[in-house]
Amino acid sequence: MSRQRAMRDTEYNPLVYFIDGLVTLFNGMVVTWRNLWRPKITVRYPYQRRPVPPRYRGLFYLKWNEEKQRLNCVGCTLCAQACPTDVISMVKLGKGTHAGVSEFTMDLGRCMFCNLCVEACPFDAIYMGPNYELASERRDVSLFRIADLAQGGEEAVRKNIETIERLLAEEEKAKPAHAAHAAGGQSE
Amino acid sequence: MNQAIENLLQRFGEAVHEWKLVSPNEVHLTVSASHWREVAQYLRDDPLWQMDYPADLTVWDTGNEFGVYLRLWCSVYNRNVIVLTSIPREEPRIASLATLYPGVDWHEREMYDMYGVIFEGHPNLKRILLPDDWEGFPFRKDYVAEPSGNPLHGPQPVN
Amino acid sequence: MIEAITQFFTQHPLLWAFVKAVVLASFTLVIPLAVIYVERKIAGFIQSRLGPLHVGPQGTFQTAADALKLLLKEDIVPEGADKRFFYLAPYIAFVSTVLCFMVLPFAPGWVALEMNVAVLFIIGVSLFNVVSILMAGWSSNNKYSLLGGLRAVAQLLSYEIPMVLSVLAVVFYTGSLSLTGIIEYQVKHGWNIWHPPIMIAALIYFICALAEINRTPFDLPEAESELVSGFNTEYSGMRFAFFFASEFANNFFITAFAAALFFGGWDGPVLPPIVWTFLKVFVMIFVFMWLRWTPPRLRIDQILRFAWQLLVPVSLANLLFAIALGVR
Amino acid sequence: MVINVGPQHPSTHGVLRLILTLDGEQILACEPVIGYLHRGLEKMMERRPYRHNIPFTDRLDYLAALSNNLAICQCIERLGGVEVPERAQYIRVLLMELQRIASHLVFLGTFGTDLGATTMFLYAFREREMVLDLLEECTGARLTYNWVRVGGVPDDLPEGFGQKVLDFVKLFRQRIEEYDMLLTRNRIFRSRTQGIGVIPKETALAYGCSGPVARASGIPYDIRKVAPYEVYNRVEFDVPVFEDGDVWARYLVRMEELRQSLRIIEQVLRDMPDGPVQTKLPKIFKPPAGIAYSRVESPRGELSFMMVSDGGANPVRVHIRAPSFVNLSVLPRLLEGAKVADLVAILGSIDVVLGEIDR
Repeated sequence: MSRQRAMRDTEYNPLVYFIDGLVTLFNGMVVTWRNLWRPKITVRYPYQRRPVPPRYRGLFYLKWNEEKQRLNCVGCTLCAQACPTDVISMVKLGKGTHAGVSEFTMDLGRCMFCNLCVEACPFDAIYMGPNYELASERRDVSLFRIADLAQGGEEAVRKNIETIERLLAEEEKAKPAHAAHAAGGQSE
Repeated sequence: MNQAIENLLQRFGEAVHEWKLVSPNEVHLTVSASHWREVAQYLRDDPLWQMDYPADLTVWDTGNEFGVYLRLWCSVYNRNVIVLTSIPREEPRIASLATLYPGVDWHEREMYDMYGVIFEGHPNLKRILLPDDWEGFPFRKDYVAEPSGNPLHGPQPVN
Repeated sequence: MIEAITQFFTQHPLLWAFVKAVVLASFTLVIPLAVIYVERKIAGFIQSRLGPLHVGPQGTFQTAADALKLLLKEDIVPEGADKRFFYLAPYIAFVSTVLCFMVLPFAPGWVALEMNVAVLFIIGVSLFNVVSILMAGWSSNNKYSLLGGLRAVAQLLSYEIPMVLSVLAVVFYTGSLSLTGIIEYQVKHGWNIWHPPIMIAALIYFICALAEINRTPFDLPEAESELVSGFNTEYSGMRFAFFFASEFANNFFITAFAAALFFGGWDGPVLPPIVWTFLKVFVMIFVFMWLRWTPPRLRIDQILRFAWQLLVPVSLANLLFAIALGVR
Repeated sequence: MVINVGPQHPSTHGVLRLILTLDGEQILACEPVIGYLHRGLEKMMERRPYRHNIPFTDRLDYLAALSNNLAICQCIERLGGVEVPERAQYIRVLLMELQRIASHLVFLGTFGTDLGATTMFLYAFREREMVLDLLEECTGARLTYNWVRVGGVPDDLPEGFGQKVLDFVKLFRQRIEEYDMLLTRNRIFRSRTQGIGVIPKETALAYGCSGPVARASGIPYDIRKVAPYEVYNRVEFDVPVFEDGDVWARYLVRMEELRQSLRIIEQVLRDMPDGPVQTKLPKIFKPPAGIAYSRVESPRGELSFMMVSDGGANPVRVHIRAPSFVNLSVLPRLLEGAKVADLVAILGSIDVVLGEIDR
């Protein structure tokens, strides 16, 4: 731990202070002169944009899985539970191995962009994207629905529901006996 | 340190309910609320303690009683002391330390503001964060946090 | 044609005076546009920014657009303001600046009013500025304005004295109270700035000029971080524009005055005289701006102490020195 | 004359209101009025599971959000007895020091503007942008980082981050020289700050001042040395302590801390081991009943969280000991007899952030 006395000045003397003032002022002007010729750092925002780093946390998106032709989200609500401000709500579609979501809303007015939902997701389904231009003058547009969030938009949502319904139907067909047994078991 | 604790126990006897040496330079003491100020003064003035730095003071509500927490630091020996006590919820009164340690002045005002704990002998005990006409003490566990209970409630925001 | 116009105006001297007044007043209104634009650009460049960029090429029309906006703005008069003084103050500031320009020679013969006591006239008239600031500060009925106004008066009056003394040094040295006379003396004997007593006078004048036009490190009357905006806090719209314009026109004038006193006015080789005047003025304005964006601001007691303890005695001694050398 | 400075005023640095009683330019009395930004964060935290509270702390001291994240995480870690992997500790220290530089640069810039050196503001913010770019690349946000978790940090450093930080350190060393030339050595700046707003050592102790304010008054109170957390006991650095206690000393302490932070950053990058960055924790985290506190040296001073747990999923009480809150309480004493122009210098040198004062 260094213990020192601050650089102190001598007793006030108008002339000494004046000359010192001129010298140090000149030093400062050298600095500003140097900066006058340095490249400018202004980013003219609406015309120019900074590159967004890959980890940037903007509006989040639901990841589209091209291979399986569906969104990765299975509607487990872990993200909604991890959220400190109750931003996320969803409607689950189907159940079991082929579950998905039919609706997924995010209330941007409450979101803190804290990334806790992304960390909570075990299915690699949501990510925070590079979109940061979310300001609006109205409150109702801060509610983002599944089509706004999904990668691929409306199209992806439609395909997602199709795929999941098809898979569910196939599953239904594949194990009718088991399903009937389960249904019977419930009724008894 | 041990000598200091022994002296303290001898001086206050029953008033110190509990003590715990957490680490070589940190002690936790639980004292009775009636000796709150005496203990603090002793800790500050005793040459073996010299707890001259008020680090923190706060109150919490367990639902049954209020706990009071005071953390002191000693600039000479680099020691920490945490002094704890509890006071009844019905009559939350405790001696103020603001004249001993000017640093806890605002902490005490804040705790009065939030919990309604009366610090007796405080030079300027009034609300600090909330407006002067606020009703109730919002950090108490039984505080009703509805907007209608808030004297400042205005029209609800519309789009 | 030109002869006819000349003859017409010689016959009607009042009309000619009117034309000159209008031209000078518009000049006083237009010059701040240029000065402010340059200031913003330089400030931007010094601070690693770009400055105005979007209105016109390289943002040249930005100040004009701002002026237009100010003219169209609602004219707000605070409640409880002393209305007469509040209305009057900006115009007094403006008129005092215009009056100063009246006697300023831009080139041989280019002077609105040839006066053989021009220096005296300028010193007298520029003091109106102090009056207007005090009026504005007092009549706004705002404590920040009042503090700013009082600071301004204390500061301007203190710095007026060494400034006048340093100007007087030039007057005694050259033996003329007329600006044209001073410049002509310099054309013959070389610029005043190279003569020892005037060098010191020029330094003092330079410092006082900074204080007179309220620039860093002497920008106390409008110290933004302390007094919000000082004496003109309550002004908006047109009146604010007039304060602003007169401030920057003053900036121009004080450098032009310095050019005439110390740097030989229009004197210079090759280029026409009028260009030389403007060149000198703009170089000095650039230095002022450069200086403005460098140091922090002083405190009021330090400023006054500096003026009374150092500048006044030194300028007095320097005046004696100049008299001794100047008498021929 | 009674004059209201704030809550909207260019140099109160937020919604702070000071009721000044003036005699000309002399200040006779000053009464700070705070609470305009009160959001009841402590109460909000009582109603949420422990780990949900981390993002809220970003909103306390918004100029040094990472320090707040670290403080609350340390507090929860102590309460639950969680171990932090070594690499995570190094990453934490690295980010804290970058954060300290960013925060001190805001101080430097705003302090310059308060005293009228507007250009300093732009220069300091230019360099701060560089730090923010670095932090953004690592954490994904520029202001509310939320990048410390209970039991570590959420992710490792990105590729090539260390080199970028070293480049910055190299550049920043030169820039500090430039600041010194522009501001520190300036005669006017020195006469504006020296001997102004003196806090004697006894006052600073009794009021519980911490951080640069305490160190400028001769109290060697730096949590990084007094009670080292994370890996601060493994890095070498000096704590600048001055005896004078005036605005000038506070300024010098911060300037010196900028240099020391650069030193720490270099050492941390050199020594950083490989390994995991997070300890696995159960999904519902219930620490045992008890009281725990954590102390962190935030750029403004001792930031301390105190938590009371009853063994449930939510804390019973979260208390935040905000350094600005305590440091601000000295202000009325400092301002007695000062000039109006000194007000901004003194207030600026205490460097308050209203977000953590009002909580």
